[in-house]
Amino acid sequence: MDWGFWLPQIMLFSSLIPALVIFLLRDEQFWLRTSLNLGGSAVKLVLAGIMAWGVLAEGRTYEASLPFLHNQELVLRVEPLSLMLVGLSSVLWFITTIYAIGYLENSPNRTRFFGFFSLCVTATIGIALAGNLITFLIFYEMLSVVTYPLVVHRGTPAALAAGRTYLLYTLGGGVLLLLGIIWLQVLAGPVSFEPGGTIDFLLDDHRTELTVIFGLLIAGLGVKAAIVPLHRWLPEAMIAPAPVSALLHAVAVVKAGAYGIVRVVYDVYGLELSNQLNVLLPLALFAGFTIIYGSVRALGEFDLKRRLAYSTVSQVSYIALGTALLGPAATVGATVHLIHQGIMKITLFFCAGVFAEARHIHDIREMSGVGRSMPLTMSAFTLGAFGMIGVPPLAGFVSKWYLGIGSLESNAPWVIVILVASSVMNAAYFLPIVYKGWFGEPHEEIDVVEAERFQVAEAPWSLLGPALATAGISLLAGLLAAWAYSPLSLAEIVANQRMISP
Amino acid sequence: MSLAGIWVILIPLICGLAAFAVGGRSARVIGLIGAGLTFLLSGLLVLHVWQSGVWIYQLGGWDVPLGISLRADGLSAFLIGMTGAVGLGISLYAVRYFEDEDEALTPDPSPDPSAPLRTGAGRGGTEVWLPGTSYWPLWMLLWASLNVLFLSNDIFNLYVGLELLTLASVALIILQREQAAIVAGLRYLLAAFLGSMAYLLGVALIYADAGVLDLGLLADAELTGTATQVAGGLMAVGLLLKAALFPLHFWLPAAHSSAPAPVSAALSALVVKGAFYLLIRLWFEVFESAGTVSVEQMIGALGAVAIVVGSFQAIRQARLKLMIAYSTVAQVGYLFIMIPLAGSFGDPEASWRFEAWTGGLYHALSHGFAKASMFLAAGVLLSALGHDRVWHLAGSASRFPVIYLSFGIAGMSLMGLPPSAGFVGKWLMLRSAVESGQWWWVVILLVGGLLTAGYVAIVLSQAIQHDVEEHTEPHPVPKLMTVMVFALAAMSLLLGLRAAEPLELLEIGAPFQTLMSMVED
Amino acid sequence: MSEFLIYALVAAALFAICLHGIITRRHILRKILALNMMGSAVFLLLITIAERNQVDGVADPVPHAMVLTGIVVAVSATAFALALARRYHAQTGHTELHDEDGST
Amino acid sequence: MENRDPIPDSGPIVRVLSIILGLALFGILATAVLELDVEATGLTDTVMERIGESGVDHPPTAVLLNFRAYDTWLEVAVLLLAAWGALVLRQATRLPEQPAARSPGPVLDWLVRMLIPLAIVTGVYLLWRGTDAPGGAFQAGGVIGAALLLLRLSGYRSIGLFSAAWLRGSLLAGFAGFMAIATLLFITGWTFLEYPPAWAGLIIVIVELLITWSVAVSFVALFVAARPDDSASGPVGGER
Amino acid sequence: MMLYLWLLVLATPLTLAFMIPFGGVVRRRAIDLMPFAAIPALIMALPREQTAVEVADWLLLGSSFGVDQTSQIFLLLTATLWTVAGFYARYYHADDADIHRFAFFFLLTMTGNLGLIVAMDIVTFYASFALMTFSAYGLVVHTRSAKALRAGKVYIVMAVIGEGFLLTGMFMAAYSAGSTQAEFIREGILDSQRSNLIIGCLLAGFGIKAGAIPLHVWLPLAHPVAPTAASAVLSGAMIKAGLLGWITFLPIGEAAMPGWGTLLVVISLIAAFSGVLIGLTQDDPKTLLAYSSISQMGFIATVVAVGLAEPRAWGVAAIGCALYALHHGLIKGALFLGVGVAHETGNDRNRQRLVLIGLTVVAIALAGAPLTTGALAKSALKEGVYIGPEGWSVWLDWLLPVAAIGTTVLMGRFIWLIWRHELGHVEHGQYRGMMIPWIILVGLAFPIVWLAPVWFQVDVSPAVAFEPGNLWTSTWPVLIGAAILGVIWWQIARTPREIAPIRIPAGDVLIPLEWALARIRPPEPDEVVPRPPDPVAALSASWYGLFAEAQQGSRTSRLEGWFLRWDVAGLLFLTIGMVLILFMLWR
Repeated sequence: MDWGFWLPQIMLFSSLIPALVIFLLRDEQFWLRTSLNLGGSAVKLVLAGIMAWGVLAEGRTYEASLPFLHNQELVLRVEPLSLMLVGLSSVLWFITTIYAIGYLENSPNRTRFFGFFSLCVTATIGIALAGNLITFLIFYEMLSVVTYPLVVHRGTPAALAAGRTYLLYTLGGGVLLLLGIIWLQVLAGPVSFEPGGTIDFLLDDHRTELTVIFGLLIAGLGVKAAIVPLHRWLPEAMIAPAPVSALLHAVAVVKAGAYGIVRVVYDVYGLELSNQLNVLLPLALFAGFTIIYGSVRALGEFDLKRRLAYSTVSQVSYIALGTALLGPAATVGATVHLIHQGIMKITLFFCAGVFAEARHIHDIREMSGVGRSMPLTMSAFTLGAFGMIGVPPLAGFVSKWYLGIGSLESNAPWVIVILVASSVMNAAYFLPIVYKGWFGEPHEEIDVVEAERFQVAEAPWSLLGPALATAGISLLAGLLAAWAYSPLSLAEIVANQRMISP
Repeated sequence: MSLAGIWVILIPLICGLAAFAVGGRSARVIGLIGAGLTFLLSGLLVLHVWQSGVWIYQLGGWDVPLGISLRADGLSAFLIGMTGAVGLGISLYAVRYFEDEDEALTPDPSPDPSAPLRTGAGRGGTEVWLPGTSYWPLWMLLWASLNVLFLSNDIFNLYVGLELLTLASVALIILQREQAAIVAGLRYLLAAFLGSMAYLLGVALIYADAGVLDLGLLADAELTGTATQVAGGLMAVGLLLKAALFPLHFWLPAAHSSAPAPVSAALSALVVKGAFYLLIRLWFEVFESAGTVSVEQMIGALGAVAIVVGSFQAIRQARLKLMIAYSTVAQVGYLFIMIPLAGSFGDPEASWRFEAWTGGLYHALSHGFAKASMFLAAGVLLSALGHDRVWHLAGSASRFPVIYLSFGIAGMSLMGLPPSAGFVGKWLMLRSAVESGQWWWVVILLVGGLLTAGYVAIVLSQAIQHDVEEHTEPHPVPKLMTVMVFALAAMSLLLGLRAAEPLELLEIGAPFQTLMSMVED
Repeated sequence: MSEFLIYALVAAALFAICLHGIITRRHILRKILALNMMGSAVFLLLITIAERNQVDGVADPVPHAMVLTGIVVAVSATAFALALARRYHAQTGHTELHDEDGST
Repeated sequence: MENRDPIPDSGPIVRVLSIILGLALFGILATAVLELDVEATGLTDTVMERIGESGVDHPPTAVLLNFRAYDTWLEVAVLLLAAWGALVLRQATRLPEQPAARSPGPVLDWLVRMLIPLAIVTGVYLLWRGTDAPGGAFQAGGVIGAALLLLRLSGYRSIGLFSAAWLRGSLLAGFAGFMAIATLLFITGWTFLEYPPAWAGLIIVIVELLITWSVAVSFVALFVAARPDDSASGPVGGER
Repeated sequence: MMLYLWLLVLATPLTLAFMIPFGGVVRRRAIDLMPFAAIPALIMALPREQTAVEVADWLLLGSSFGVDQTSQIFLLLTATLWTVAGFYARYYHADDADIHRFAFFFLLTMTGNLGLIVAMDIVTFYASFALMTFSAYGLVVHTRSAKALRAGKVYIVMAVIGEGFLLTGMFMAAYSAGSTQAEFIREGILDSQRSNLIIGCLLAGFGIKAGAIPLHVWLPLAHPVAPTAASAVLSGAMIKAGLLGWITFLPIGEAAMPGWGTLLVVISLIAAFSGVLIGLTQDDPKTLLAYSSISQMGFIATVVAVGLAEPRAWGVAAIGCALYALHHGLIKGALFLGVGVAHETGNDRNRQRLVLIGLTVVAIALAGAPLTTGALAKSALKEGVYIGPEGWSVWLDWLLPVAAIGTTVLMGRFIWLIWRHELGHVEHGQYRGMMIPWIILVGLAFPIVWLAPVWFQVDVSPAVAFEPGNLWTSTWPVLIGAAILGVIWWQIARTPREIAPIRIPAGDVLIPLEWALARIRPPEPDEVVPRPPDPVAALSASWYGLFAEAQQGSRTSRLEGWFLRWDVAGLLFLTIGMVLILFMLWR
């Protein structure tokens, strides 16, 4: 059996099959559904581990090509960059599944939820493994579709309105992407992802077209990456249940966009071509503006999840920014932020979900003193928040560090201003939350009985555990960044691949 | 196996007649056997063409031009295969559907005491036509006539096939004798009649010009005479009317929405393709020399308007079935955009023509499965809830998850979202448009997908909407119906995952022989 | 002007007139009649062609056969349309298709 | 549904447009016809060359029932479908008798008694003549169908006598018989719709006979079935 | 091996800190062990020989640990002070229900403070610095009083701004250096084309922590409101972190930067004087001490400025800095702790006397009287100043003693305030527990400061304090100060009234700033602000509106109804047919 061929496919099927089976279950079949979910995610986790070992330690590449159109194949390939997103989604899917099981206990339509949830992960894994543009496109669009039922899961008019906006944005983005890909393929034939890019030969004859295509691709991807002005769906989509928001923000949707940008810049256009086309400065400017704009908007939001959403808008553009800078360190920063932002933001959303679920807290102004009764949750939140600010030794600092160094390498010192301003603004909108949670006086209505005021009443472990786990990971990812198996080291491998090749 | 082409016509006819002759409940059994056999034979035919190339058969042993020949090339086999698969799905669904319907009709509200009515195959006394009984023979005939149409290689015989198709369709529409269905059926019949007459006049003119009726001979003749050109216009407009291309779609929404669900599915998924098939067959063979870019562009323009108007109308419909019917109006527009793309625009030797050809047909395929699934889904909802008003579907998603899942998948295929067969079609057509530099079609193809999303999403979101009021328990839906709805939707998805082989099938005997080798991505 | 052309032109005129009838007449019966006549126009043209194609006094039998087949097809369609129209009239009392309200 | 006033025919704008476009169509058709080659021969020679193998002498019949038998076969299916479609409109599977069974009166009665045999004879003659002169199954079927209708209209029992099975059988006979023969031959190794030369004449006669009967019954069925069930009448009620 | 010892230094307080959230007996043990948390650090501060830098290549971005001569003195100071403060806090908070919280932040802050001293690379330094900064917030707001919360707010805002400056400077420095090691950073800064920007950023970033004017505004607010033990470490040890940052990462002594030197010296002198002057107007002895810290840090910064301006001076000046920091840290710690002890004396005259004597001793030491630690520290400072740039020593020779006069007067007021207002406020029965660590600190301060130069074999010998010139310069300002105090004493004795009628509120320049900010900043909205319309959302809404409208009544649109008419459709059929035919013909 050719494992290189089968492993990537099994990787996909490990969530696809549970998804399909789950759709056939009834809401009440809790144990079966749960074991399917956990089993699938455990298999995925193990496979991710095996593939990580194979790629990193033994230098293997896993690749599966399946015939699709005339001369067009669907390619699934595992190499360091794809491993990053694969690892992130495998780990976070596992954790989020546990969280979601706890979160959605007794709520209606669980079957639907978990089915689409697993599909969503399948699509993300597909995006991660995509070895060429068309495979990427297929999973990218699949992701748009399968997340829609999750966004509108609650079925309230507000959720439906948000769902419409979400769908229109993502489908619109998909259309631009599709056009860009088709145009590119018409010029270049099937485009696969190779470090350094494969379409240099078009430069002489098709300069303008390549520029326009780049714009189309980035605009299409930018919708999911929530680059201003294409970001509006993200805060709206906050209406979804917490696990969805968590996964959407941390792994699936926004990461798909950001990852796509990384792929397009490094593996389709490549360093040389991107530089010669002068397309990266506009991208960097957009990303930079997004970082600032997202932070400013976050300051003005008082709904916890919306504030987090704008924070995501801001943070995800770090990836695009780093990619656009194109230096070695900036590449490391951008790719490592793929992972770091994921684990930090998912922590925050887990906590927000816990607050909403256990205390019915949705607004920051209601958070006073919540740390007293839920110290662990609040600790996780605090770690996440500090990570976002970029305080060492948390993961966020590592990304920021490399981006900062990278900006100088690429001779774009203005980026430092953005990074620092973003840090300061992150502090400005996260620290008050942390402050209120730990040091604020609890509201009257929260502590019903005075005697219980300092009583610890945490959420159940199925909700708390995931939050603590991701918080712990985000701490470790920063603390042990220099370790050979840290996300940072992986990102360095990724960057090396892209910097050395011509 | 080489004679599958004959049997694929004969078997549904034999089973249809047998079902008609036997009547009663056994009609269902015969119909099912017929469906299964026809499906198998369609598969055999596809296999045969796949392996041995174009299949040509001289009926009665008389050579053309004297006799009539049958021909199955990639295109025919492709459509016959699609008809076989969709037809089987519809048949299995219909088994349960009409069982339900017939039971509902059993306590007949007939006020006429002098004619005591009994259900089923009574001996003596007065039997009644139950829709379920009448359905099977008519459906078998419809299926046969589709196969006749796809296989015939003679323009006059094609006229007869078209009429056969029309009459079978109308008879199926009025199956339940509802007033709305009768108006719709009559309107459809008259419109189709008009279209047939235009087509027939074209046949006469071509015969007057060329003196032969065989498609192959006509293609070889490379006709360019005035009569042929006029005939081309007449035949085109007649077929556009039959294919309900905007603005000649006036008969379609009512006809497709008032028929019973399995019939609606067959009409939208298959019958419309009949006229479309005939048009492209003629256009790229008989009128290859006489056709002009301007005609192609105009047909494409109508298609573009159809996409926009059809989608907008779809969203405005209060009833699900009407919405789906208008969706067909829009999707038919997509099919016709293939004509300018595969037509003579620009370099006649360009590879994009073949891409558009395969893309358009793949879209037809995807639409066949997806639209069948949608209409069948609507049928399930209609029989379970007693209505199909979109506004009142709130909360039904939790009760019919599979139905809505299928609806969503089918919708994805219509939108052309990957991974679905619709995506493959759209991808190829877009490629062709970009390659040939016909940017205006790119825009409409892309916008069309978004417009489609508009109404599909509305249905889904209505269904997902949190249910505020308590509804009565819905009428139970047989599992088989749900399974078939899902199976058809799943097919529209699966065909998008591996399109290489179906696309290769389309190459066999395609009118762009010289181009085939050039299609290198 | 040959005989062929006279008949052919008559056929053309008949076709156009019938089309006009279909468009402007509301009564279903008239529409059906117009359609039927339209068929006749085509058959006339076919017969004309058959006569044109004659060799040694034998007219071309293929158009004849087409006409015969066509007539049956046209008659069938006409008869079916009439049956439907009667039914429709019996149900609604209308003698014309209610255009603006296709969905009722 | 409320009983609306009849809608007037289209307004002047539509009429004028229609006339203009109609004239244009005529013009174009005329151009096309005028451009036609007046000296073509079509398929006449081809048919005449091989008419000997067809089993009949009359060229159109040869084309109809042999060279292009496929057309004819399907055409019978069209007729069958039409009749069938009309039957589906009814609830009852049997066709009803003429509702008002009035006595036909002496003159009509005499006429009917005279005409029916004449019609049958004419029909058979037409059928027989079809082999070498204009005529054939459809003409014959038409005449016989007319006879049946005459019976019915003058108050005699005719098609109403048929049981449901008989009715269906009669309708099917032409098409099914044609198909059965073709299929049998096909199974035994002949090309589909090919007749063994020696048997061609006989087969054609049998097929013609069956078609004649089917056509006759179909016409009557179409006529009768169009009459709606009483039960299914709209609020207006009954035939008017 | 050494690496793990360094890690142990950090792990000890960190582990104890994370034992606290577990509650129960674990928490109690952790609190009991709190005073010993800095013991490993203290031990590591003792060896005379500095070992090589140890690298942990798996930690952060590759951390390195170690101490050099200067930072070892800082480590000694810090470890001592935290240990003493730990014992002190154990009793100070004995009755505090929130002692666990205090202990948690105390230990975390300690970790950060120790970490930044032993860190030899900028990332670890920054990480520790951040840990210290953010954890100290918990100490500042410990009492939850309105004052504390306000101070905390100012503190955290300034801290975040400081982090911003640091981050900016670090990025550029590390990029230029291509490394994070401190030694390379210093070179990198010089090599960088943006060296001035980097220096500016680092000066400002660390300056906030060091209380440099005008970035000091948080300090007089935050130091006093913290619990006394925390105030002691804040003002004694943590304030030196900024200084250490300067010393470690600025390329002082490697290149002459007269511009920066001048700027810093001006700022420092302003701090030295304004700290005294504003301090004099304070009524709260802890606030007064905080201003004194600003002033004292001004003294030290002056020497840093000298080093910036004149590289040659730095070798000696650095030692001076370190020794002065040691002196000030211990003495200021003792002063702050003394305030707490004074509160606890109750009405016991003996206790009050002991406290007053002890405080007076350390106050005199701070003023720099001969034979005190202050005298040694000042003499050591001057060694550096002498080698300083041309002309500077003239001014500094004159200005520093004048500032010392101020310090003396300030300390006089401090003692007076304690004596008149603070003694014996409350009695929790923790007097002994608090007094003993305090007395030990007072007792240890002198020998530590005197012995440190000898022990560490630095270039400056304690004997320098006994040089005649230095003896004199350390004597006369104190005498003049004492004279001034005497005059004031006499004045008060004659007409009992408040001496200083002017009251500058703590935070000085912050007050108008806050006022201005309050005018600018919009109030926190209660309702969600309506967002500007989003075109895409509007599109989806209008699309949905089409559907909703259709569902509520109107059916097929008029246009579509028109298309559905037979005659229209027929005409269209005819038209399209005609057009198609014409197009076919027209080629």
